[in-house]
Amino acid sequence: MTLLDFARGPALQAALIIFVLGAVWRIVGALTAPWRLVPANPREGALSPAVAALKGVFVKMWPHKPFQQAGLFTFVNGYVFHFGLAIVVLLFTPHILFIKGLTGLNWPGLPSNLIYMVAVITGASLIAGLVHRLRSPVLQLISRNDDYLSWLLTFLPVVTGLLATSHLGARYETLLALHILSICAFLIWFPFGKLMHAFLFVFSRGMTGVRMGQRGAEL
Amino acid sequence: MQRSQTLGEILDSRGVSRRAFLKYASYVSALMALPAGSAAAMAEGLAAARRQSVIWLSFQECTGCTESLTRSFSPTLESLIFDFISLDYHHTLQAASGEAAEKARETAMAENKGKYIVVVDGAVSTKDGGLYSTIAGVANVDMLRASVKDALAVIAVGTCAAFGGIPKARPNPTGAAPVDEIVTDKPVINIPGCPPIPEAMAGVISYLVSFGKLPELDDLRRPKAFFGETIHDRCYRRPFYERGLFADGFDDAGARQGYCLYKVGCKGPVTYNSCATLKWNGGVSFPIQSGHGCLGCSEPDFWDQGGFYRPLSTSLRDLGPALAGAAVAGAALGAGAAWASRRHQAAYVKEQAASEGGKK
Amino acid sequence: MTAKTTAAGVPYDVQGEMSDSERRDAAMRGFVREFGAVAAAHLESCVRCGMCAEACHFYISTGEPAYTPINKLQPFEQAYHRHAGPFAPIYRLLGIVPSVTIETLEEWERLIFDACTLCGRCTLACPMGIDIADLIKKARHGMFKAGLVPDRLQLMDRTARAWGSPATPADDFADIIRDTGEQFGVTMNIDLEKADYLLTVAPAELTDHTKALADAAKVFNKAGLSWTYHTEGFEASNIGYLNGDIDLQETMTRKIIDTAVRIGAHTLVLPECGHAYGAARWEAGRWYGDKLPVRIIHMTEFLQEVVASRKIKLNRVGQSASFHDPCQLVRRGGVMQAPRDVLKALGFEIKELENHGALSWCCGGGGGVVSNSRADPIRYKAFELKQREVDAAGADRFVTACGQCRITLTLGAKHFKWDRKVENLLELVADNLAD
Amino acid sequence: MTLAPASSHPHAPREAPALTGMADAVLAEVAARLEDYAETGRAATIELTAMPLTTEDRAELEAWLGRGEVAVTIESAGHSEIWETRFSGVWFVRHFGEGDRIATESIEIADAPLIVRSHPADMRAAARRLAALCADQSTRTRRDA
Repeated sequence: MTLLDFARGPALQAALIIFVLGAVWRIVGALTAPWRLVPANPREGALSPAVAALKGVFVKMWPHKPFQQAGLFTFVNGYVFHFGLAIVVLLFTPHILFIKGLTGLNWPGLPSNLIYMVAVITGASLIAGLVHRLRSPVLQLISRNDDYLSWLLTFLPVVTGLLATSHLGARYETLLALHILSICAFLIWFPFGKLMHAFLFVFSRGMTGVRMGQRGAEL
Repeated sequence: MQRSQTLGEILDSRGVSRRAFLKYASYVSALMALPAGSAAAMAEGLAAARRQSVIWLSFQECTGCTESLTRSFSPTLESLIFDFISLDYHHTLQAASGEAAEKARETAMAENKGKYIVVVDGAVSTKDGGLYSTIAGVANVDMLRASVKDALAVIAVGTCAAFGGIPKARPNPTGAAPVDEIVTDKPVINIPGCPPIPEAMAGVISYLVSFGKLPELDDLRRPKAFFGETIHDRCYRRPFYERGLFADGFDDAGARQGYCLYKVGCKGPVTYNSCATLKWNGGVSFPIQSGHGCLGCSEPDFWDQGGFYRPLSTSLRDLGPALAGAAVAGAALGAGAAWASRRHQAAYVKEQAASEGGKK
Repeated sequence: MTAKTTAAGVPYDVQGEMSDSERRDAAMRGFVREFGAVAAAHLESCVRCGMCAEACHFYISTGEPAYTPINKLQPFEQAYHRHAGPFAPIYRLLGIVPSVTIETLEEWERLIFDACTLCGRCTLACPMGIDIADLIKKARHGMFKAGLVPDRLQLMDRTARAWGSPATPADDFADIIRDTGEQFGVTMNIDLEKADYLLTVAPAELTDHTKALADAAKVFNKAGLSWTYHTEGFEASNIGYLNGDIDLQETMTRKIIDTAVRIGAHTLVLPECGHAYGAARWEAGRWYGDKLPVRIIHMTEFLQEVVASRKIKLNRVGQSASFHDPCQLVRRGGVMQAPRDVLKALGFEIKELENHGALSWCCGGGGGVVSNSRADPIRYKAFELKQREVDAAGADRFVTACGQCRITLTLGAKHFKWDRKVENLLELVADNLAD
Repeated sequence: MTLAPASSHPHAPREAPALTGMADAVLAEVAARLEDYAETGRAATIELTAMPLTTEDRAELEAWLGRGEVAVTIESAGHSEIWETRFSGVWFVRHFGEGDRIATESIEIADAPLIVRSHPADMRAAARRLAALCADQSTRTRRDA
């Protein structure tokens, strides 16, 4: 069995199983606790919980004015690499085929050269994020191993993907195998670290949305 | 033609000039991308060489490799290779049969001890002493061991000989093995492909004959001259890949436009071979040009890659049920963990109340 | 009660006789009680982006990374992962997440009590929508159980438990009300058997700011409403809400709501106090469920009502004013428009502070911090943020609607010899009632 | 090996790239090699077979080099066409393989392409053959006489 066969076969299978199992475990495990320790006594005319939750999810997409200056880098850079990752993951044809293979869903992709460009920007943005984390006293204090590991496991697929597409450093199939293995590592770690915010942010934002919504307060 | 004569002398006696050598040598050196100027050296080498004794062993195979080599040459430049070698044993091509044939092999081995080349097509059955494939009552694996004993080098032509190929495909009932698993004490050159490109076979043999050494090989023992680049690297459809233009099926608009076949399972990006440049059938076409994706036939285990039409970037396995199972198991574990945590929490809080009660 | 310092020199107070392990276990149990789906969703979602630091007045004014809001939750978070998270059984089994140490809890006492006013500005800054302020309040419950609370807050707790108010024994309440009525020449209602409105008070009104009692009465009388103060339920400030004493919080909440129900009041009016609003309006549901037995409104909302319904008429002052938004009333309470409506009714031109409304800077003294003298230095640092904005706005008057904010700001002004007077909305209304 | 343009096939891309600029690069190399040869007498061969030249590139290169005074055909192991370009010392050498397809194609910078020259071994063999012929001829003449 070649490295690529291993990556595409057992490694990917195991990683996806761990990913799904872990992610469902964590969501179910976290959210099947009592939902309301403090019952609602909503203000008259307050938003309905559903609307308030939705509002919470969307309002949190951009910082309030007083935080815009200090948080500019965090937000803009965050957007750059999140959108970059989304574009690379969701609009590169080989990736679409991968998703199609799993889910049956299909949509058109973007030209590869454009994807390479976005991936380079994404990688640069991730590096900038790491440098920021390493230099900020606040982030130094609150960062944990999880933060660095999650960063690494997000960064590696971007780098190995770029190397594979540009055939740099080794034979293509080796690079492709490494790329897939790096994604396996990403998927395996995903449910256990902060990468889960990709799913959990909805609940967190939504719950604060409901809490503040019933009070008629801003989010 | 006597074996003591050099190839040059043989041509002399036929009144053919050295120009034929030079022309052939420039052909081979162009094929193998040898440095400019090596054609002359190769021509001199060929002229000075004796006819190369070749013993061709066919094991678990389909004869496609032999077909590929013999059918593709008409009596012009390329067919000169047959003048340079003495095919002393090839049970498909030789006139002799039965004991006479086996005798010819033994004679050639004895006469050219340490100088002959063994070419193998087909995988070697190793299970149960190799009894699933025999010639003249001798198991392939035994014949191979005996034949290579005094050989100069072994050339495994075709994917079966090089990597086990289709006989070795799951579940590999005959214990088929590639040649280089059996032959470990002689140089082995792999020229995979199903079938291999004839020019690659001719090129390697010519190189061996004229320079008396092995061409540069990659880590799978394939000559880099023919297996140094992927089909994808040299594919004329590559620009479509870069631009994100793909055929989604074999009969859609994209297919008619000649778009990249990645989405319909082309293995070009991970297949090292020269099909895109040398092409087939006298340079007429190659699979991608004919509208079908590369199968990756010259790569190890190409038969077990999850399907020819499964795109390269997808998982090799169908994961639907496994992932559904994982989701259910995850939900169960999550609920279980939550239940355990709630119990744990409740016990904790109760303890607290008890200890407080105790203090009061 | 004993003041100590950690090995790193961080001061902390301990109460009660407990061994270190008992103390730690008590804290963990207190934390563990609070972990439901809401805490889980929040604690599971943090991406450690550090945005919350940029929202915190203590971090901004000192630059001290430890004041990053999410950092204040560290032991609470650790307890969550060990005892309640989705992987908790495995974490405990494999020892991946250790128990919180007593040293950590001692060190964090300062961060959870001194360095957080529960103002919730960080909640607004968090891109994941984590309600950090709420989680810190939950963490305080565990800290209280462990006897790891600043002594000053503990002292108030004991007083409130003994007297029913941290300011004065309940027995003296009726006298104070009567004396104040006489002093300011206002008709006072006390301990009426029946009334539509039960009026409650904040501690400072029983000592330094008794005029507020009279002011409230004056407005109610003018509006011609049926109202009363009541000895059995008068104290709306809820020290249990601030120091994490959930039992006391319940007692204090029940006293005023049950009294309102008993006298048949349809509305319970809270005094000009921020956390009174948070405790009674938004957390009474802990004990009363989804539907509260009585309408609970803040004095500011009441003033808006009587102004809007023209039950009272106001003279127009005709000056400019800046309003300091009390966090629990505005950011955490949703009462942003009411004070501004009342100020407009008084004819003020409102000059907003740079950060106002839901994004206002905290006065620096909420969440019990103003009562906790250990926090004075950082409280003054935070005050400077407010001071700068008030000066920049350049209004004639500086108004707020929370007694606690008013005390904090007045203390700050005194400390920095700042010549601004902090006024209360109720007082402005009472002083400008038209005939 | 073929040089048949990919666009001749129905599945070939419709928008085949035309001039890639490769011809310019080859021409520049030819010029440099020729200059070198003129000064030092070092012959050179530029192998075109494996170069990614398009049909248009080849046509352009051929047109630039043009045809000079000498043209040679060789019939040995298939057909070969060789001509000197309009630049003296620059030779176009084209060998055909099976079915008239171009097997190899190169530009040689030399006074004459290697393949045109007679090989010493060939000449020795030819001398032997010729001597034999002479002997044979004289025998026949004597017998006739």
